Amino acid sequence: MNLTVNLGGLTLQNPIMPSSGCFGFGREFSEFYDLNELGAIVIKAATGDKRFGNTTPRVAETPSGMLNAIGLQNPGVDQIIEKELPFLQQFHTPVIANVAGSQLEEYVEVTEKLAAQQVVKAIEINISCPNVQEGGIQFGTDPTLAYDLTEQVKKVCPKPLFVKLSPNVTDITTIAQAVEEAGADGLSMINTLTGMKIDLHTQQPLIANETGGLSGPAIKPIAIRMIHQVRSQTTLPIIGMGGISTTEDIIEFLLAGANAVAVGTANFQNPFVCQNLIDELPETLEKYGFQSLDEVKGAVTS
Amino acid sequence: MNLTVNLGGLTLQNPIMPSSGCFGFGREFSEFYDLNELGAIVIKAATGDKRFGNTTPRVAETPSGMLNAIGLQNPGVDQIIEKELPFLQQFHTPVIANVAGSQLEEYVEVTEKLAAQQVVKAIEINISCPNVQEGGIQFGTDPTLAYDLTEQVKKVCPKPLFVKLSPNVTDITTIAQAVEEAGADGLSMINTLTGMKIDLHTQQPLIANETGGLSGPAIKPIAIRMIHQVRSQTTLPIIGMGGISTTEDIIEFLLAGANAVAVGTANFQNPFVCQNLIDELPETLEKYGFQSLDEVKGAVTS
Amino acid sequence: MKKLEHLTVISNQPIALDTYEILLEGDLVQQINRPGQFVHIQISEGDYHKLRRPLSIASYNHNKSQMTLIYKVVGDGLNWMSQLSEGDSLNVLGPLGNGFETENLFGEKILVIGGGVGVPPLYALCQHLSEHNDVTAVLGYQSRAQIFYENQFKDVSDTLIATNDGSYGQKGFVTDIITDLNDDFTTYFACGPLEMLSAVQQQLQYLDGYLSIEERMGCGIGACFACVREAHNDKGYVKICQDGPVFHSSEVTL
Amino acid sequence: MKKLEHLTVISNQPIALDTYEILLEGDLVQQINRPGQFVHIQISEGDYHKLRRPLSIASYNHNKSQMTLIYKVVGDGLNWMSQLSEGDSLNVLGPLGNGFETENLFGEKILVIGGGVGVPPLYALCQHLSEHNDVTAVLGYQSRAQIFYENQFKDVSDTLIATNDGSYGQKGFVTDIITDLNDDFTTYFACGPLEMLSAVQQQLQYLDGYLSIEERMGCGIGACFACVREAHNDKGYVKICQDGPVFHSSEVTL
Ligand SMILES: Cc1cc2nc3c(=O)[nH]c(=O)nc-3n(C[C@H](O)[C@H](O)[C@H](O)COP(=O)(O)OP(=O)(O)OC[C@H]3O[C@@H](n4cnc5c(N)ncnc54)[C@H](O)[C@@H]3O)c2cc1C
Ligand SMILES: Cc1cc2nc3c(=O)[nH]c(=O)nc-3n(C[C@H](O)[C@H](O)[C@H](O)COP(=O)(O)OP(=O)(O)OC[C@H]3O[C@@H](n4cnc5c(N)ncnc54)[C@H](O)[C@@H]3O)c2cc1C
Ligand SMILES: Cc1cc2nc3c(=O)[nH]c(=O)nc-3n(C[C@H](O)[C@H](O)[C@H](O)COP(=O)(O)O)c2cc1C
Ligand SMILES: Cc1cc2nc3c(=O)[nH]c(=O)nc-3n(C[C@H](O)[C@H](O)[C@H](O)COP(=O)(O)O)c2cc1C
Ligand code: FES
Ligand code: FES
Repeated sequence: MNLTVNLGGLTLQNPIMPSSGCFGFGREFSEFYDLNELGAIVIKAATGDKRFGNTTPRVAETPSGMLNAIGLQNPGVDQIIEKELPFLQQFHTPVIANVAGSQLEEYVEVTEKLAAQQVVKAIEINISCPNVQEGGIQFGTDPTLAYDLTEQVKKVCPKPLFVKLSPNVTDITTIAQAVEEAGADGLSMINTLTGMKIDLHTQQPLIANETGGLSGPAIKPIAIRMIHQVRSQTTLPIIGMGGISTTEDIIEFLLAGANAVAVGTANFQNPFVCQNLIDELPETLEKYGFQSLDEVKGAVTS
Repeated sequence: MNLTVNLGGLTLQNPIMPSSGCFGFGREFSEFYDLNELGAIVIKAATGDKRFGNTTPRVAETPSGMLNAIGLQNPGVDQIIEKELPFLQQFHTPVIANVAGSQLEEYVEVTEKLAAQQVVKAIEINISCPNVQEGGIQFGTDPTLAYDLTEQVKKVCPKPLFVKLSPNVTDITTIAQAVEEAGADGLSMINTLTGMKIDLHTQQPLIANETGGLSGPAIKPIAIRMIHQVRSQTTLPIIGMGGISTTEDIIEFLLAGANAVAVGTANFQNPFVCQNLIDELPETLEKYGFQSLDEVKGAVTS
Repeated sequence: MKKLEHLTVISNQPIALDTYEILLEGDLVQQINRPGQFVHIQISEGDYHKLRRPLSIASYNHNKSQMTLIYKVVGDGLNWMSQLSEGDSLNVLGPLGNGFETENLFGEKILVIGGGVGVPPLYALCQHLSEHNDVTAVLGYQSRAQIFYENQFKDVSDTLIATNDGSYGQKGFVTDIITDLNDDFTTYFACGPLEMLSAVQQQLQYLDGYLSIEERMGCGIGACFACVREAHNDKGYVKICQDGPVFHSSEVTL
Repeated sequence: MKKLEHLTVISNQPIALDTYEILLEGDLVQQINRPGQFVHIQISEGDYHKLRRPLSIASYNHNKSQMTLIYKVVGDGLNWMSQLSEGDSLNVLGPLGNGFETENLFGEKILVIGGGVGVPPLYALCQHLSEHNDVTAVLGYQSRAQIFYENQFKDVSDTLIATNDGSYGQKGFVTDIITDLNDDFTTYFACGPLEMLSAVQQQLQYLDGYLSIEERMGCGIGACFACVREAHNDKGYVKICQDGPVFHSSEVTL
């Protein structure tokens, strides 16, 4: 079965990619399977300077999910370009670079540098980060901030620009609309929901950072709802994510309106998961009566 | 162990109650155990007129959770007073009446009628309902609407008034603050998160209403985070809920800042759950080194 | 009285395509008072699967404290159940619902109509009815591979089988068979997919009929209002789990 | 090479208070190349429990394709594991991490220090070291009831035991025992709670030392940055799962 998808000018051989932060820069997973099999690779967030991230513990298990507060640890954009991207050049799989920052200028600078790399085929900006200049309010929770950020970043980004939306908002459609109007070429949704777990022994939050981002199957119904909501107002390509671990999940995301999907947390339980999903997708599609991905697109729940 | 808690003037013999909508009007559960054992009983939402609710299917299972779109089915406030409350009079357990509506006036009318009933010891208003006059925007997502609603309801409510907050907001602290300033005597949190599930066979949302409210352990980390956030700004009593099914969960909610807890979804899996939790709570408290509920309060995570 | 109990699995085996018969033992069985009642099954430890699964009681034996359920694996939950084996335990809430009223039927000609996974509760029903009545069972399955309990039904009733694809019995639907029956039945009982019930309700409107209805459930005991259907009564609705699952054909709107 | 495999449970039994020893068999064992490596265990089907549990390899036998893990039940996950029995299968990812470097040690006097659930990986270590070296093991437990593998350690090393409450061996901490040892050790290896490692690092700073460190993990393979610690190296940090779990005492900040 032909699994090719077109994602705002970017052609993927299949709709399945690991999500940012859950796959490092690919190196570790290349020990398990050939990364050429992937639809795309979304690499870990890059910031202007290197960041050490948060104090540990940084992860905690929750019912059918997990919390993380890695804190955007990364070696900084220059080191990523020098030390990590060359490794990914050996694969024909398109690399989507994820960008984060504390200020608008940082996003612009990092995007410009990454978009200039031949191996990078698209940029995904993570707008769930707190804006230090606006007193810590997240770029992704205010339509005006999200608009400005997207507009400025798009100016330096000749490649497809995906904006990754935060689900911690009253109305995700207003944010989606703002970034579309500002020139986004696509949307990634959803990022993690803010959660907390308290350790009964220490009587303190288990994650040193207190709160962390909730991911995994627990949040899938929220992701499906939000993608479905946004799909009704836009034709932009959507990369769907949030709790995917089976091919059934993937079809559910496609029916909700996603054009491709990213797999995060599930990589930790099964490092082969993306490869397995790619192998099994055609059979599952057939099981539910689909002869092609286009047929799924045609069936998108309205 | 003394489990008594004081909840804004209301004294409960223990901090455990079933949550609204998950216990009907108590009748069915009285076949399983003596309702006198409960800290309180929160009854199903009452509206001005009788409502039939949504088309079925109204529930769907999700990973460690469920979706529901019952649609506030209830016989209307007058029938509830006539047919349901008399049954609850035989128990000494305080009844908290849950109120819903489509317009401010409806909330006021229903509250006034219910607060006048001797068996009703407190009112809980569910502000997650869409306000038809404001074009369907939820009362609970806009601080101004939430303020007005609380203020007007409080005028006719001489008994403790709890406001049940929706988690589907960017910043729950602003809503909590608004309703506190408007005169709320306590907060109930959290209501369900909006979610969706798509049936791969029919390629349509599984819930006839399309979206439903996500409840159960899946949402516990979000509930804990929100209660912890709100606790840092208020001394109002908080009834915590969202995914509770064990005594460990209860202690986690208390440590996050809740003064009492409500159990929803878990009643469906185990109709005895509230009774079991009440029985087991003292032992679990001791296991974690607490000699009283006050000690837990003293340990609230800051 | 409704009980929550860990029943012991006596046996659990496939009896047709994707279809299993499980025999369970425990005190809860003593509480069953009518065919057509159901039980609500917890899947595994209930951590991941928060909702129970409603399954009809296919037959029960008070002396042995045993009951049989027959289920078709459609999703993860019943798939888990299909892997249980002798000696395992199963968390069961029940018996729930009111079942079929058979107490007043003597010497009647009765038609029993079942489709697919609606067939199981009709077996206990036929067992009971056949003691004092003349019972004809018309059972519909998708195809030959899905058929179960043919002989068991034949022991207690005249049994006619339809398959959608004609691979066994008469090709077509149960309604096709019913059309051909010219017996003067006084009462019918039916359980199966909604479309079947609705067709039967139409076809047999001149008869006294009882329909057993399925609906997605939460609590299973009448507290959550998940399983409501519009009905011709005071309240304007019924709760399948509490007021049913069996209703007089004139009461419910399908 | 790291593998993902369903290993077969050969045995699983309690060996001390809340502490179990599980013997597993499978091809993955062939990949283990050093004591001190660990495996990452999936809990049940992994539906409810999304994170694996890291457990050290306590001993391994390439000929038999078997390895032993020793684990203390602290929460739901390992409690589930404690209920496995012979013939069950366990989903294992591993071997992970680099383990203890013992290849260059011959004829040395070596001190091995373990505390609580840090003791297991030291057993395979002592087995290996004792082939060519003179090994003293100092093991700390909370109390008598928690002690395990005393005889096994005695077979391969001079073994000294401390308990916090003095219910067995010397009362106090491993550091108290070490103070009293006047041997000239050249190298030490330690695994245990952070406070113990930190005290040992202080106490034995003049020695060449190797510390095996625990941290909450996500992936276990170096991809998620969950298990990072500050370190004196170029990057300023190490990943416990990938760069460790064993580090030279001068490299890591405790
Ligand atoms: C009163 C009653 C009696 C029933 N008796 C039988 C029987 O004797 N034999 C039999 O094979 N089936 C019977 N069913 C249907 C059976 O409950 C479902 O097939 C079963 O719940 C599916 O569970 P699953 O985990 O395999 O599927 P999943 O699709 O994974 O289930 C997910 C959720 O959907 C619900 N669900 C899915 N399908 C149905 C359905 N058709 N009806 C109600 N809920 C559903 C499940 O209960 C669960 O909450 C009965 C249903 C009802 C309401
Ligand atoms: C490299 C390494 C080797 C280890 N070797 C052993 C061993 O040989 N024997 C042994 O008994 N224990 C060992 N541990 C600790 C063991 O991983 C935890 O006790 C175990 O994960 C607890 O799981 P649970 O489900 O019982 O507890 P829960 O508290 O329910 O676990 C919840 C989550 O917290 C994590 N977690 C809880 N405690 C710890 C901890 N101390 N360290 C890391 N993660 C934790 C779990 O992995 C899981 O993700 C090791 C830890 C690491 C990092
Ligand atoms: C450990 C971890 C680290 C993550 N890091 C990033 C990141 O750097 N940038 C980003 O945009 N999203 C990050 N995410 C979010 C994921 O990419 C994804 O959006 C989210 O986890 C939901 O998908 P899942 O449920 O499949 O994990 C991270 C998630 C996890 C679990
Ligand atoms: C079937 C169902 C019906 C509910 N009905 C109401 C309601 O009428 N009024 C209300 O305030 N909350 C209602 N809720 C929300 C619960 O009271 C509770 O806030 C939520 O389910 C989270 O708790 P839980 O995870 O323990 O279920 C309902 C929840 C469920 C599952
Ligand atoms: S399932 Fe709850 S009322 Fe019927
Ligand atoms: S656990 Fe993921 S990097 Fe170590």
